[in-house]
Amino acid sequence: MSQLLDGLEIGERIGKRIPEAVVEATPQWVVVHPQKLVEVATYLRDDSELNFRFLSGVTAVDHLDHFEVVYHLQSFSPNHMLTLKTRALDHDNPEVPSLVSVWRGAELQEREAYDLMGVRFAGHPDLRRVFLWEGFPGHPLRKDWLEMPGGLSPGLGRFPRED
Amino acid sequence: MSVELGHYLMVGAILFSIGLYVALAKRNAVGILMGIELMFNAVNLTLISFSRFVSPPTDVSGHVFVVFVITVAAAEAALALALAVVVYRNRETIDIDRINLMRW
Amino acid sequence: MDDVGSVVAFWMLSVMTLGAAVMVVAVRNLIYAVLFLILSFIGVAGLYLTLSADFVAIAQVLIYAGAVSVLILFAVLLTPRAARDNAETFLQVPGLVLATLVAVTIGAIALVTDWNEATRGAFPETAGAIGEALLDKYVLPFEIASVILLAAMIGAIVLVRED
Amino acid sequence: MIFLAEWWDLRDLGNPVGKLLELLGDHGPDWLPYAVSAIVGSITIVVFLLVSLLAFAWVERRLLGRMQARLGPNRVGPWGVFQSIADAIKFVTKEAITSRNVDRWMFWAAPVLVAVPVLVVFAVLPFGEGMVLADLNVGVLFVIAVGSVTAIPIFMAGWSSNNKFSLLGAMREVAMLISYELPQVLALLGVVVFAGTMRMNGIVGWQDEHNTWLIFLQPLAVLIYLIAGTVEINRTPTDIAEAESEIVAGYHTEYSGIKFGMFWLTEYFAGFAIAAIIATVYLGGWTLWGLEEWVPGWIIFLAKLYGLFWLFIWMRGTLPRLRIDQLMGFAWKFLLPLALINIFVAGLEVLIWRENDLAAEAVLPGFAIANLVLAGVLIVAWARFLGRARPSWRPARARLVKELGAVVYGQEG
Amino acid sequence: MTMKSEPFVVNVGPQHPSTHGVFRLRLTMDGEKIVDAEMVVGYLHRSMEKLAEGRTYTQNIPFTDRLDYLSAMSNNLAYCMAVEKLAGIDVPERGQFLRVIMAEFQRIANHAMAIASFAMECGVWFTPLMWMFREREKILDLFEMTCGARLTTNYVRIGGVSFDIPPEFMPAARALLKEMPERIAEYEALLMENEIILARSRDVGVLQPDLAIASSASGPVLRGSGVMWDIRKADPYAAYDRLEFDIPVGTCGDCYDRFLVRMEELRQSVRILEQALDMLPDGPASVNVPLALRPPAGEAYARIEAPKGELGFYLVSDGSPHPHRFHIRSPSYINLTPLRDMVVGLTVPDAVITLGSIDIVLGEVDR
Repeated sequence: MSQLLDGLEIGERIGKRIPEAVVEATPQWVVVHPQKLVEVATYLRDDSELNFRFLSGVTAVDHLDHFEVVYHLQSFSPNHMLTLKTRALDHDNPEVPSLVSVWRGAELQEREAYDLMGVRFAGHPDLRRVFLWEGFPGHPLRKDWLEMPGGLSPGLGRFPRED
Repeated sequence: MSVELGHYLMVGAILFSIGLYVALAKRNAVGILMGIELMFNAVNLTLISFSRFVSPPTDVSGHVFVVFVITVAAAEAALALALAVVVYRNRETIDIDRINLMRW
Repeated sequence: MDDVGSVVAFWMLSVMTLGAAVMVVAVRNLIYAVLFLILSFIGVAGLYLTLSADFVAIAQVLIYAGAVSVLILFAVLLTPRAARDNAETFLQVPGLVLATLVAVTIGAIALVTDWNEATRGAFPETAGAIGEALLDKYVLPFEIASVILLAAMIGAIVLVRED
Repeated sequence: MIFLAEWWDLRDLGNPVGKLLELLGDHGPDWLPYAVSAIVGSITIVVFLLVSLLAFAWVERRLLGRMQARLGPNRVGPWGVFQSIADAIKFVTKEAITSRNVDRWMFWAAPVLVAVPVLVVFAVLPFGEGMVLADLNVGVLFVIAVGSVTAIPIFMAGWSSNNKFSLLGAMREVAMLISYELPQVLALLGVVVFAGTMRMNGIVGWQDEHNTWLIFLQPLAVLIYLIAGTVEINRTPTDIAEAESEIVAGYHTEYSGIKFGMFWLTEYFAGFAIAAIIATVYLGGWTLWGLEEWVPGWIIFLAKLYGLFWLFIWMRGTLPRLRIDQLMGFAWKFLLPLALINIFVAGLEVLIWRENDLAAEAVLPGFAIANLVLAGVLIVAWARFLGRARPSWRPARARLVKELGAVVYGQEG
Repeated sequence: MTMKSEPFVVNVGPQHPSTHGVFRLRLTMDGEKIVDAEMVVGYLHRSMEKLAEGRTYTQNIPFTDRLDYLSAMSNNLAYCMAVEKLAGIDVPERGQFLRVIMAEFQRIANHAMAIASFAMECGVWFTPLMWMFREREKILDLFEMTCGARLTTNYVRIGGVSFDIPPEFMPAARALLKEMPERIAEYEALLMENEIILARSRDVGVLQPDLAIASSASGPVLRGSGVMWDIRKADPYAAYDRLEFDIPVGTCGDCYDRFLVRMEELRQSVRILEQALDMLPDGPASVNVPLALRPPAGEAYARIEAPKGELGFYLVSDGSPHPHRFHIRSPSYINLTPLRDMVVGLTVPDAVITLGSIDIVLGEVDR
């Protein structure tokens, strides 16, 4: 049975290794500071006891005033999970560091989050839109994106074409 | 109206000179090769018509010659095209005007 | 060579052969030129047939139309699109003059000379006779030809080999 | 038996034509019989091909349906027999699209030219005794030469379409045709060595005279020719020139309507042609050990032809497609050496036979057994020699694990 | 070739016979060799995650059918598990077993399709496809019998399943399971020992286990690389902890291994199903859940081993009847991450086979 690790305990361990990294820790998750994110992720991956080699999922959540990027981590041996979060406080121009250098699996998922949520992942090797085409107005999964701006309606003819 | 040896020889002569012109005047190395092939064909045609009209029917020397010519032409074509590829690889052109490796 | 069929066949095939050869000179696109060259080869094969040289005619189709021309097509495709024109060099006019002179000379010789037309009988079956001649009277040239083919093959492979 | 060889004797369809020609020769100008025989022969061949096509377009789909646990066409007419007619009407009436950037002349010429070589092949194939349009004395060579010309219209189609997939398909097809011509020639050469003639009728006559089929004397050559022939007709497992999962439809990607129909029917015609060549050269053509006295020879021939075509359908329903480099490697590394060995052995055998003036009845069965054994040994040995042995550490099935062990992954097992 | 050739861009897709939908692969070629590959998706993007934020939790179940439209049951199951985790709902035992039964039938149907289309990519002319459709059809009949729909089932509901199985389900399911081993043996005879398939798919599209883990591959793609990982074992959901089965893993991580793993999973699914049908307890199949469910504020991530890999739903609730955030971790999409590394250096035919061996469904890639 996969064990969900206690966020408080992990937060403490992270805090010991990388000071000032943990912003908040609850039993369900650990929130780390964006600046320390890559460092924390590398630690979580390489620590022989934690051994989070598998990044299960990356997604972003719009909390109206800030964005939260959620990482679901999985270790194969020992079998446990962890929910890691980081917060981008600037709602208009959210930016967090990319974790592609730590887990290749973040590549497409970060692109998706950028495309739909508009969270910029600094250091991503190929941060482009993936589902929507270049030139699409806005990022539709944001809570403030209610309809196509400027009286546009869906349909390719109204939009700048790809290349 | 009948077809004589002279008719075939004339066709051969015209074909040969077309081939000669192509070989002389074309800019593309592959084009020159095509001219040479045309000339081969003209010669073969002449050989066969001599064999038909001049030599006795039991003698197939003309045909044998043509078989040899075709053989050599095939070998020549393969080599020439290999050369064209090599030249293109080294000089990035097969334009005869610009292949001036051996100029002094 | 008096019957109607032979005469009609000769004129049609001659026109086809020479017309295609002229088109090889005239067309601008090298691929078209190769295709007209093939047509010319087939016309020559037809002329061989009117001369009752069936084996040579088939060999012509097999080797020239089937193999050499395809080789040329491949060579054309191996060159870039820009090099696929069929233009002439500065030798255009001298070449034309020389070719005309050659045609006139050969034609004149062909018409003036008394060719001592001995026989006009058709060969009953050339394939067997050619085979016997190749392995009897012409066995040395035959072997030399095969050596030439081998040498050409090895040479071509060595030339285009990448290393 | 007074009615034999009369014009109503259908055992040889040449009889009525012969009578007609005789009649014309008596009363008309001397070129008329030639012209009429050419026209009658061509029309007969084309009609035969079209009827076979219509029949086999349906038969193939029914057979494939049976192999694939489904029904196949069953709506148009009883058991769907009119399906091919409906398809033909559809081909003709559909729009023949010519896209803007194609090379117009070549694009239109290719589908017309592509059918010519396969039609011409049938001119030298005897459908029955004397039922052959042009009994060339270099028939075998003719068949190969004409087959090699097929590459040109296909190249034209692929190049003129101005489509990358088309060009890739055309290049593949041309490379394939060139490579497989050599094993084809060498396989047919073994037959020529035995029969001592390149005339198709002569080969059939030789088999009839010696009461044997060349398939028994040349088992390896039959196999090589069959494989090389499959390549020529562009059906699975060798349809890499139009491999739909890789290059959409190869050289006929851009074709539609009747132009596509031409390529499609050429594929069938080529299949019939290869089957007819095998039937003539290796399976005794229109002879069946004396049965041709009673059954019309052309029926025997067609039975063999259709039986071989059924083999093609079967292969299509079973085998996956090879990759281009594998297919080329197969021609050069496998078929060509074996064909060379085969022709060497055939020459040796004929030499032994002729030089010692042995009786055919005594020699041929021995040759047949020897060649069969040789073919088996050669194929197995050469395949062993070429084929990389299957890695022994690699299990044939997936490994099964009960629990997620401590060792998470690894290739140690 | 040392020849300076122009780089040649081949667009496989968006409309191409082997992309299973509208998927575009831009291949930059040097001759026949692929030097770069870029995938372009989004042609089927329906913005499901945004749509779901405007509907209630129950109304969202039909959306999940349209994700991986070849395994709707699994998608329903994953979503309902996430909602149950969020709202703290317990599913009765019979419901758990019915979920396992349906999910495993769905796995067989999906793998039949995956193997068949992989074989199609290898160039088999429809025969395996039609053979496997025969069994898939029977499974779809079972679904129809149970819930009236064949593809978009909408069967698993929050708190259980929508209907209990009808009386004729059991004999039909048992008859199917009885003939399945024989059928699987047929497929294996047709495909596994086929020299051409071996030649085409061995050592093609190799995915090293390290890369597979690092790039978040899951399902048969991960297991084909030799990683022993299966969520049914690692994090048992529904009734899997009471059922006995093995996990097939590959050795080399090439296309053939992925194919073998799927083939073996067919057998394992049959094994699971036989046990589950035997063990199916009596009792209610579901609990009553209010139509406008209001889970407490919080978040939940639930995942299952869907036929294509790890299918997860990440739900954030703010206490309203609509999810605040509805995220789908779709295996088809994430399994495409290592695609570029797998196809560079191959030729187009090999790339097509590699893509076929990953087994994507565009409805799930684009969502």
